[in-house]
Amino acid sequence: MAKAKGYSDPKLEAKLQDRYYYREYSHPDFTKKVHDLARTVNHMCYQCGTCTGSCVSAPRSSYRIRLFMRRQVLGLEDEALTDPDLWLCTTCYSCTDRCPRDIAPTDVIMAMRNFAYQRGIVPVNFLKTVQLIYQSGHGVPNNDVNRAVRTKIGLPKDPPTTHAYPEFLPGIRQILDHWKVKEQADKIVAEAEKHG
Amino acid sequence: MAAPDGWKPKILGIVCNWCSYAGADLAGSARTQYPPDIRIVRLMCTGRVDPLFIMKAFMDGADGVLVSGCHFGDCHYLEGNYKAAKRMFLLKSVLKDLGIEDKRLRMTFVSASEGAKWAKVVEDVVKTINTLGPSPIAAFSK
Amino acid sequence: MAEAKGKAKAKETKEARETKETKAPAASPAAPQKARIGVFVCHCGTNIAGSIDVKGVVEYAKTLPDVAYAEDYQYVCSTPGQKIIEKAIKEKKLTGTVVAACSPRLHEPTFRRATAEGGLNPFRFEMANIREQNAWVHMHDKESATDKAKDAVRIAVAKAALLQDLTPKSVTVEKTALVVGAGIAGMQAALDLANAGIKTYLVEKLPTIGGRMSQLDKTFPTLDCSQCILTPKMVDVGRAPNINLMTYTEVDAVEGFIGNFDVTLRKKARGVLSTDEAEAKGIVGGGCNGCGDCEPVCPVIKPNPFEMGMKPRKAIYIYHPQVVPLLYTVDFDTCIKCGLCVTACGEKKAIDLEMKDELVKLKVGTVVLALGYDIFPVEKKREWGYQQFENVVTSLEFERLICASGPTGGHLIRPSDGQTPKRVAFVLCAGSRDNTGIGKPYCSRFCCMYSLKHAHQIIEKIPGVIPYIMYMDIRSFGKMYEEFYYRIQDEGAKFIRGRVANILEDKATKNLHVYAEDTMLNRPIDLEVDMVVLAAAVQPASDTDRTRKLFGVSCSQDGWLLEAHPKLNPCGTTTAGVFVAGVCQGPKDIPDTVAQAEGAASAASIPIHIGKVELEPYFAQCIEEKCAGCGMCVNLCPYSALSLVEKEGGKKVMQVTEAKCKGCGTCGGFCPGGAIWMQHFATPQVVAQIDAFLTGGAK
Amino acid sequence: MAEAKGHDYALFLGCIAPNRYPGCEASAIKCSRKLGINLHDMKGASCCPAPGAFGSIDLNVWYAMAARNVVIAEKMGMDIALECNGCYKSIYEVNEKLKHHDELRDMVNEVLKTVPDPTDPTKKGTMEFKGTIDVFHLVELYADPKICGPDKIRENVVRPLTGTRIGVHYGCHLIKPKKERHLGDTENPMWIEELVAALGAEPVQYRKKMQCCGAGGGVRGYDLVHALDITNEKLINLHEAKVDAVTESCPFCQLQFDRGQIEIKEKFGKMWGLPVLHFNELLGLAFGMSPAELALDMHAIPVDPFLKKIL
Repeated sequence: MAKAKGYSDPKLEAKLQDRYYYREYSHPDFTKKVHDLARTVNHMCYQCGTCTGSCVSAPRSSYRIRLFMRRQVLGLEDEALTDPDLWLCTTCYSCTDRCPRDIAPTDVIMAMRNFAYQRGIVPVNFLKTVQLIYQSGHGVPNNDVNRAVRTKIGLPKDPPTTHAYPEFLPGIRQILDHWKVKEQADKIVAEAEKHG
Repeated sequence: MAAPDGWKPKILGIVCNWCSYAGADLAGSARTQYPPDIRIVRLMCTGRVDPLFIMKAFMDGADGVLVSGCHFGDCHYLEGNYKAAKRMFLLKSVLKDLGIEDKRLRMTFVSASEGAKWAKVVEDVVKTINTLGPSPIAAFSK
Repeated sequence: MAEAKGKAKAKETKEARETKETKAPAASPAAPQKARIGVFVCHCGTNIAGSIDVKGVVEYAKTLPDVAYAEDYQYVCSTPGQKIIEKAIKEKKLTGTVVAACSPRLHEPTFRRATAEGGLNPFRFEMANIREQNAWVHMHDKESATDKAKDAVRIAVAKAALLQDLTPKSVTVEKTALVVGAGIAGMQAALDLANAGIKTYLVEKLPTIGGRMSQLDKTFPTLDCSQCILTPKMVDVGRAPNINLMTYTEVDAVEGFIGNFDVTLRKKARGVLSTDEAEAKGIVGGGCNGCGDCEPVCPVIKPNPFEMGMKPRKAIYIYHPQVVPLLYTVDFDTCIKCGLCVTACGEKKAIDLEMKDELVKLKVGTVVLALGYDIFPVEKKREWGYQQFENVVTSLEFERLICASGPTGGHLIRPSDGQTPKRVAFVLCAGSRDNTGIGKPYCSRFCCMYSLKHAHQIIEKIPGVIPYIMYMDIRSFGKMYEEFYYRIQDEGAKFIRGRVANILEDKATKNLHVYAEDTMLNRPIDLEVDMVVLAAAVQPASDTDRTRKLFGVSCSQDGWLLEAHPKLNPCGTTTAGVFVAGVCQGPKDIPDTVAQAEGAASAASIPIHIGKVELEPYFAQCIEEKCAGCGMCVNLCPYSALSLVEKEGGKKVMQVTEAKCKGCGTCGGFCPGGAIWMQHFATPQVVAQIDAFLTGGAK
Repeated sequence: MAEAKGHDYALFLGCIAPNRYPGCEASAIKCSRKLGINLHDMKGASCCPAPGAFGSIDLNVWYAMAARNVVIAEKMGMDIALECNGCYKSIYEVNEKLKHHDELRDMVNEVLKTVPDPTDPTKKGTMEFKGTIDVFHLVELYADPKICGPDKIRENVVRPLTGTRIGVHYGCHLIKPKKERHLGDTENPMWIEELVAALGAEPVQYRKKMQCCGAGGGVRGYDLVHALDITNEKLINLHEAKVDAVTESCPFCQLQFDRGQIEIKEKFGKMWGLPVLHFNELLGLAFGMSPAELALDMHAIPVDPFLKKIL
């Protein structure tokens, strides 16, 4: 593992930090975990770059899907899950469509996001959606302006969904609670707001 | 019928020399592991398979029989596999009449280049027989 | 009732055994009273001993009925190993031998020889496969593997005890060979056979020989002009007295076996008579001399497939000036039979617009298949825009565009506007190394090198041009290939390590935007170029499947012809006397193709030079006293080797023509009366194996 | 399957159509009826749920919630029709996955047991995914000659969109990944263009037609300017092709294009002012619905320039 040099000047310690890749960084079980959740042959990547070449996020950011594929092949769990670029995939599936190894890199990203979330690493906007759905059953709920318009054009003011039939909400909450996502969401959001 | 403890299925494999036997050899060179519950008798062609061979095997207490030849159109002797397939199809109905589940007889087509497929086939057959348990005849002939 | 059937069967078996005894003398000199079998178990180093308790198997074998001797040895196939067998046969008075080792497909011949050396008939030997089908596939379960090995030995012993003496049938070999396909592989094979003094028929489905190589401009890594090194060979083929060249001809049917293949060829209606054919028809001094007077007058214009459709041809045409034979061809699918060509041809009377296909029958001793390849239809990979964007071409189209004798006289131009491209992207692995089910999973093997060559060609011809080679790996594995890579890099080709994701066209300029990732730079790239060349994957030629089935040759999953052994018998096939050469066996470049062609030719010449081959004597025999003369078997036989004959007393019985019988046993598997004795796979022998497995076990 | 049941479908609304662009919902119901496609309410349906958000945090929840919506339609005995690509990914994909993977199906049904019955919320234990229905996007049904087809649309046009140039944005989750969809080519599909042409408008090809709108995968919420930069590139290419409007089959893409242009103005100081219309809104106009009936005033970018050309 990376060796601390114990220099007195922390700046130098940082500048000259040990950048070797050590075998111990790899966790083969991570590759397996990804495989089980993503349901794709994620370990078969041969790093051709077709994914990044197809990626709409790559040209405007440091996000490299190929790099994430490499990390999960090597089992570099920490490196993959803590990289904020993980959240820049728009899930457009162009890489999945073109991957010559018939891998679904998009689903690999989604799986890795799941694991990051389990560690409490997740942008709050994802959790806001969870909270909204827990309250109303809708990720984008109705509002009064819209209700007015709906009635004007002859639609019921609320759609015949959980909006018009809130008695179905408990069922939805059951599902969310079964995997404790609301709980986790509230916790992380509170944390985030605490630290501003 | 559930399999008794320690019971190992006795499965006879009759394969043709040109495709399936070669395929089984290929599985070997590739070290593809599969269950050891099958014993192979090699013939030149599945066309040689006399239905009585298979009846004999079941009378002797075989739990399953696998007949495997070339893919249609690939038979080294033009059409032996077609004829075998027809016979196996008819034989299955006879087996049913005798109270032997026809799943115990299986015909497959494995080419000389399909080592992995051979392993898969044996796995499937062993799985099927394990779920069916010992052959009724075996029990009856004891 | 089940049991009844069982009994009936058992009885039948017993009878059959007796029949065998009564029959045996016919085949064997002295049928011994009691079988004495020797069992030899091979360790194969640790290959077998590593996962099977060899000693245990030997001890077990000793307990088996009919086993007179059992022993194990490190490598039974070795000379001392074989000596052990010979010694045991003599000392223990064995009547049969069993070797438990690798696959009979590997060493059966070896041990038959050893058995013969020991003084037994070689067919008294039976093999138990405990390596490929046991030790190697049950590496982690020694107990089960050992049990399986014991069963295998028991089964083999049971058969060995009932084996008879047999004498292989020796048939004379027709002193002619057939080569199918006249690309560089077929031409080379035919030339070698012919030079070895063998009359060789060279059959080509197209109007000219030369194949793919004649479409190429230069060849890597030497940069010889392809035509320059090929045409002399083409001429040789045309002239060789021992080669009977038949172009525009396909194989229609095949019968017989090694030494005596009866092949029916379809000479497609060419509409044009050769000088010989004309003479045969009594047209003195007539026939096509390739003058070409017919072509200009023909009103029909079609794309020329030789030029990848980039140059026109007429309905009466030759592919290119160097064709062999120099003989025009009428394309009857497009000919309107206006007769103008006939008039133009005049007194030569070479053109016959009413010509019909003609079937030709040949007898040949051996066959070489050199069926070649096609380009994978790369338009199926929609993301690269082939056939959507004009300036995206395949490598074979590029060869014609850069070739001095091609449609543009060797000036590389953009199809869209005829301009000379200054920036050209070469897309490697275009459909190769692709597991999506659309492309091909394999490496097409020569794309890397010809793309390097393409880069060199444009650098040489177009000042200031930049070739961009978009690659995953550069596979420059051959002699002087890596050096060639070095040279092209030195000449200024730009190598970008990244597979092309997609290609888009700028509607205004018809330029192409190549999107990929430079994986070395870790950045996505949008590369605007004037032209894209797709190094398209290769696949078996369109009619490969039909042809291989005619000869009973198997193929691998990807459709390439299957060699007898990937390492030790790369030219042979599962059909004795049929050999493969060139790309039809798997992608390979010209040097490898020619090498394999020469290998195939020499392999095909051996039986012919020996003059006879021994056929394994697995013939069907009729047990006349059991034959009811129903004749069902007669219709079953795929080789019409069986017939009904009337014996004295008017009894009809089946009779086998051994020369025709290939020993498949389809008749034996069917005969309701058990009246057919399949030598070496006789019913009692097989039933004994089944009984041994299921009822003979110690467990 | 749709054939067998005549052309009745359970209409899955999702969130953005009913709650932001009600015109899409109104025209879907009205126009589809004209085309012989009868849409029925799915009482108690919820968010699909958002594939980006939920897929990213817990795929199991995603499976289960989508399955719950599917089961509502199963109980109605109808295939599902919907008008949002995001919903299509959740509902179509989960339906297919659960049909083919028993272990997933069992896991989901385990949870659904505890969920109230759609016909009677007081009842429990009646919710079970059986895999008895299929899921379709409305545009897919419009394009399918067995159900509707462009010709039938052409016949019903009362206000042809003649003289308008329209760029089509397919959106990602409708057709990709092509292996798991059944809608053909994903590099340059043309079937929605055929539908647009059937309305009398001129479908226009433009650079990088298949590029994503930028909103998906939670990116709009996570990194707005990143998402907008992608949208902006699309707008540049659409503008270059001189289109009068862009149409899509996904209210979420619509939100990104429509509100996105306001945000692009704020963040990048560019104003494109390109009208954005869901295909159902175009359909409504061509079938004679008034802009008011389609609540087009709900759009952030006024569609009037486009309307001028056709009214």
